[in-house]
Amino acid sequence: MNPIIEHAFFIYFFVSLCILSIAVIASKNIIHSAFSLLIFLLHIAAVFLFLNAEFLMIIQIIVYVGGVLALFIFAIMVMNLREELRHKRFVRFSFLGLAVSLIFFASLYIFLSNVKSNQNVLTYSDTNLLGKLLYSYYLLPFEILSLVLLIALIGGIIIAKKTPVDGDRR
Amino acid sequence: MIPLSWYLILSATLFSIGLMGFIIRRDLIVMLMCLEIMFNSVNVALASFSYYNSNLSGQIFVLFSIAIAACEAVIGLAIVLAIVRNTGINHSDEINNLRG
Amino acid sequence: MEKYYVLILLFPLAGFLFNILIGRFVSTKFVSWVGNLSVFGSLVFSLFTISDVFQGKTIEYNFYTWILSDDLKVSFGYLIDQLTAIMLFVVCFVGWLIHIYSVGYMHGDPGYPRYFAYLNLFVFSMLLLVMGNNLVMLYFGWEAVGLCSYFLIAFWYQKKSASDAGKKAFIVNRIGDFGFAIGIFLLFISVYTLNYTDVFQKIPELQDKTLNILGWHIDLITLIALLLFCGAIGKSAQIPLYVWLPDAMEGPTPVSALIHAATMVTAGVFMVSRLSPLYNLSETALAVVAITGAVTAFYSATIGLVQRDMKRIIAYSTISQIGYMFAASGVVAYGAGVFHLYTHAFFKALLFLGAGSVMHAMAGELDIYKMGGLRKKMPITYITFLIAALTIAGIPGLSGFFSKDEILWYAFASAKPYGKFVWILLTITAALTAFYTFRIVFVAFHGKFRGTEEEFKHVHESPPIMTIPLIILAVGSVFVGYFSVPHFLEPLLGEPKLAVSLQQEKIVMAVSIIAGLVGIATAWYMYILRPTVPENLTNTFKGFYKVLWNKYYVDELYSFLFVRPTLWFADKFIEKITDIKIIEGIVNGIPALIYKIGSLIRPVQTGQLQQYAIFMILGIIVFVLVILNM
Amino acid sequence: MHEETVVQNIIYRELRKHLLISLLLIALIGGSIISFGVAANNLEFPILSTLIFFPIVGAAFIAILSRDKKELIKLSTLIISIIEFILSVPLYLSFNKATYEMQFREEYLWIPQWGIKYSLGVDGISVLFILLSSLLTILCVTVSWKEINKKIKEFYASLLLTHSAMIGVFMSLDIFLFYIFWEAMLIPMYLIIGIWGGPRRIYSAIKFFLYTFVGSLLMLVGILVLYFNTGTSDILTLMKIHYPYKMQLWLFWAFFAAFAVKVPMWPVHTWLPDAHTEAPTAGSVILAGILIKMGAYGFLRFNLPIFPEATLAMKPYMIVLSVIAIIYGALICLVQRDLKRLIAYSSVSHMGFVTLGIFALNQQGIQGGILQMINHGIVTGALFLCVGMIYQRTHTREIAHYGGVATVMPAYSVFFMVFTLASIGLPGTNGFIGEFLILLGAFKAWKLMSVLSATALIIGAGYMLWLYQKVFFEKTNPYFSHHINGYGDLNAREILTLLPLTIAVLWIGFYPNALLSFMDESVKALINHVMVSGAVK
Repeated sequence: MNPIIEHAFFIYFFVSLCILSIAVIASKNIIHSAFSLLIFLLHIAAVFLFLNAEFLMIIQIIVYVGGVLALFIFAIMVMNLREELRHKRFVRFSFLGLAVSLIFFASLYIFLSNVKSNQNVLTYSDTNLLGKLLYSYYLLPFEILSLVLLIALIGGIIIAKKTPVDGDRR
Repeated sequence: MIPLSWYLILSATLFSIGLMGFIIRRDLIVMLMCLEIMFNSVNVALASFSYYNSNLSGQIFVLFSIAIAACEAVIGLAIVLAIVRNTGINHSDEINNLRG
Repeated sequence: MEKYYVLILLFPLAGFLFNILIGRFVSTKFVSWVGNLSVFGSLVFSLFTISDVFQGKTIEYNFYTWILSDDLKVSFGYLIDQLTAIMLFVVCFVGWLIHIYSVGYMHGDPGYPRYFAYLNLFVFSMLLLVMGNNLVMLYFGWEAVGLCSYFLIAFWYQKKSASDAGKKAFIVNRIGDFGFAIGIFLLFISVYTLNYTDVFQKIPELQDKTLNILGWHIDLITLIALLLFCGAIGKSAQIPLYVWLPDAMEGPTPVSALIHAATMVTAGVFMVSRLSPLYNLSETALAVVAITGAVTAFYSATIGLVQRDMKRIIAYSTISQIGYMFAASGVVAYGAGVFHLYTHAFFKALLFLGAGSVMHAMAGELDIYKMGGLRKKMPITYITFLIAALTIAGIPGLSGFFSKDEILWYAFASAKPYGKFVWILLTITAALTAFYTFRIVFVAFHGKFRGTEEEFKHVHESPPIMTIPLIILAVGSVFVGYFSVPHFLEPLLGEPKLAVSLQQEKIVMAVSIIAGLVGIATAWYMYILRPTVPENLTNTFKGFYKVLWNKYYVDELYSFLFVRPTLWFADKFIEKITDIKIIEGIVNGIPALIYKIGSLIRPVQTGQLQQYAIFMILGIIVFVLVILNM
Repeated sequence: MHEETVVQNIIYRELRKHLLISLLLIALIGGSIISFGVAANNLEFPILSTLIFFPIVGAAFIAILSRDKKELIKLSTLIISIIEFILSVPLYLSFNKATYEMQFREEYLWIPQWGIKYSLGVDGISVLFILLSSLLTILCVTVSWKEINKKIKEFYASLLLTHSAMIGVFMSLDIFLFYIFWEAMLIPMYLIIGIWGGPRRIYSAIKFFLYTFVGSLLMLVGILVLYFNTGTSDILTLMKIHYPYKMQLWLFWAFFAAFAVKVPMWPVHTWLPDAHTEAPTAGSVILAGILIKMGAYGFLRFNLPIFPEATLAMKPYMIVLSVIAIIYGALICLVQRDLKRLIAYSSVSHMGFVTLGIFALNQQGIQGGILQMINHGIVTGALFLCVGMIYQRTHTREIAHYGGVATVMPAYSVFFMVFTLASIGLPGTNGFIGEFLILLGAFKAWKLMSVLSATALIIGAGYMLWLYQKVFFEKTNPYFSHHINGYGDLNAREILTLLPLTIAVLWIGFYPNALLSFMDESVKALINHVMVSGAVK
């Protein structure tokens, strides 16, 4: 790919990801936040494509956009948070938060700005190999992860289940 | 070719923004969204490491991370739902039962 | 035979067990039979012992080893010699009569079986005291009679005064026993045995040995003797521990007669006589014994002069008479002391039982100024009481005369430097004794009745079950003096050394008779001839009268000096300051300090989720800056 | 219909009574057979392990019973404790009094890597406590019969577990095993105070726990030092080794911390009144009866034989502390207003006598000390039982609320009187023997201190008789007669509870040699050991 186009694309994604994420945290309406997040996630998926990780892109779209985000939107709908709009968005010490995150970014930046990149990059996108790796070398973590997922599922159901009013509790 | 540090700076930027959002927003749901942003920024970093080291393990970690993120979202939302239902509060600064 | 003398102990013990355990479920008649017969059994066996002793036998029998630890070996055994035999006889005989008397006196009392149980237990303990062959047995009996005394003084426990008096008796006795116990310890670590026979064998070795107490070298034998005498002071109600005895009159009157007149309170005299080989070796101890006895005799007689409570007068008289006995022991006339103990048991028991008979008739009234003219209604009581009064006053021919005269003579004739002093005090006391005893006789039995007509009508002679013991005791009071106890005891206790010629005995005797007669005459003059005299005297010597009436304020003094400071110290200093403030303060202070430190850093936990996140991030920043950018 | 159920209930009750009696009989007969069998071949049978584990098994059995079968739970605990007592009788019967060696030895490797053994044995010093503990456990069960109404199952299981751990302490011959039993005992005791106690139970339970725990931690440090310096954890081996004087001194104080808290010596005694006061009756009985004896036992088993030089050097301080405890405890009793608190403080005084006797370091002192421990277990245990019985009727412990009890409850007052007299050391009761021997021993060691501590006899009579007067004598207090709630005098169960202790009081009082002969040889050997190895300097 032409390096200039490549750079242009990267800069586009950089800028739009920043804008989108700021939109998520700054928008007044929670639905707007959710939709900004949606577009943000899609952009991340595109970044994965840049990095020769097409399987991750698919997964990103399926899990995040199809699953997690839908969950968020459901939650917002279930909770019916319309009056939320009138409340203030930020905590009292938001300035502190801003400062802390800037310092955090700065400290990371000092470290990351002079990271040397390896020239021996991943030139192919091999989902097949990924699958083999996942089911051989990473089999045990993978299985454990499935258990974790199951537990999370059960936990989510139990926590979110409607509990009877106090007093009926046995 | 785009250097690795660019990706990492992208990741750091997004992480910082997500962190900022997590700290300054009051709505529990938006805070969860910020968590997702942070997850994604980390995923980008992992994927870029995988790319620049030509090692697929990074991608596997991203996979795991996504799965964990899904769990986190489920549990987190369930907890928020339970809090809102039981107390009617959905602002983080109003929940201070643990104040010492 | 000697093995079976243990039955002397076992009879009353069995009676006690029966009455305390089953007594409540059987008829009172049965209870009285058991109570009386058990003591009678002991009496019979004690007569056997006397016959044995007359044959010159000394019976020592160890039943079993009681305590055995290293070099300490204490047997449960008894030693019967002349002294024990005479004591056994006194205890059993007087005890038996009082048991009989009690059947009438306690008739209808709800605590009847309990009463007889205690009485039997008392007889058991007293016999244990006199029969034991070592000091620990003596201590056992010593404390056990104190316990029975406590039970019986507080017999009508619903009355606060009675239970107070019981407690007081026990605790005051305990103070004496404290010294007694220390004395036993000291004796033990000096001779490594507590058996009488062995102790007496080894004691001469201790002569000239001293004990270093805080730099003072004190003669060992004197110290042991004085510590043991502490016990005697407590038990026999001598100065300064006599305060419990007048209060002890709260108990039933037969109890006062048995325990607080005839037997228990004379245990101290018995002890001193029993340990005479020890006391003989210490001049100082003998002097202390003699002077304590003499001073107590005089001192309590003066209190007795003005009291109005019949039983209390007799109680002070008891203290006084025991003083005589100690004075006798102090001038090495142990035989005379025991002789007086023996006669005193009869006439003092008789006085008390007479008082009980009066109380019985007067529905519990004790103030002699509310009585009067009782002799017509209660002839037997009057006559027996009069005999007792004459005996105690020392009228020649009656038993009290013999024993008192013996004591006075030995005091007078003693080679000890304090002999004359003792003699003078005791002679004055003899006059005082006659005076206050006849004061009772004249005020209570002569003259006119001072109560209401209704009450007078109620006055009646006691039933035969009560009067027969009175008569027996009266006969005893007259005649027991003809049995010369000092002579009987001579082989055991020795004969005192005399410093003056025998001719002077007549003079001493005459002086004592005159003293008695003067006392009686004064009483007759003041209470029969010129009844206004006492009142005038009272008004003239108001301050003195008040001091006497309030018993020299000794109770108040003790309360002020010992009881209240102890309680104050315990309450304010020990409990409030040391325990609660200091120790608990430290104990609770440490957690409180930790709590304080905790609350200092507690505000960090705001409960705000995002603040926690900030702290986390700050931590990570520090981590990143320090570790990664190093 | 109604009448029918009444009749059924009566029949049911009758049946239950018969069942109870027959079960008891079976237990007694079976137990006797076992015990005589054991007595016949005492060397073969692991009697000590049986004694430790039988109650644990029993507790497990009770734990699986249904919560609703209250009678069954009580009954089975009673039977278990009776069998336990019968099992402990062979210790008494076939104990060889002629030797100071450990008897009924059991020894297995437990943690071979570290050389730690499961090693049990008893000698004349410890054997009596096992018997006493078994006896008191039975009485604790019977006295709690009506008193404990919540979480019955847990209560009785805790009781049995406490018993196991306590006798384990007296039996272990391995220092780690000892420590484990020592700490294990805390847990059920903590629960007993904390769950079934009075109004301030939580405070008291925590105080009790922390106090004893702080002491035991110092002991743990001492144990580890001993272990790493010698490489062995066997107590009997540890005794034979000579340690440098400085080290002895430090270790002496480390062990002292644990034992002094348990005894409790002045000034670490303040947990005791709180714990005793708030604990349920059974808890107080166990605390007073056995638990605080473990401290004094510890002195005899560790401080004296293992650190003889330090013991001889520290003897004066220990005696002074004991005397302070004696007088201090007695004085403070004079101003108590709470029945249980008074008795608890009197424990401080009486245990002061025990430590005084132990550190007098002569035959009479130590024998008297051990006997006094037994006596105190019997007498104070019995006094707590008595207080528990009346508390159950009136629900008050204030002395001022009582008065004239003797009129209403004659049998009760007789029992109480016996124990009061034993408590003030009247001859003929066991208290006299113990105190006499201790004072005599102390008099040999240090005359002045013995004289000072003997004043406690006077003060003791003062407070106990004051208590007796206020509670039993005088006019019947209206508060008391109002709250007696139609209960009368003691019932058969309560009399049977107090009777064994009364008999023990008089038996030891008149024939103390029955117990003294047990400890004779062991104490002689102990003193000999201390004197011989302590003199090397």
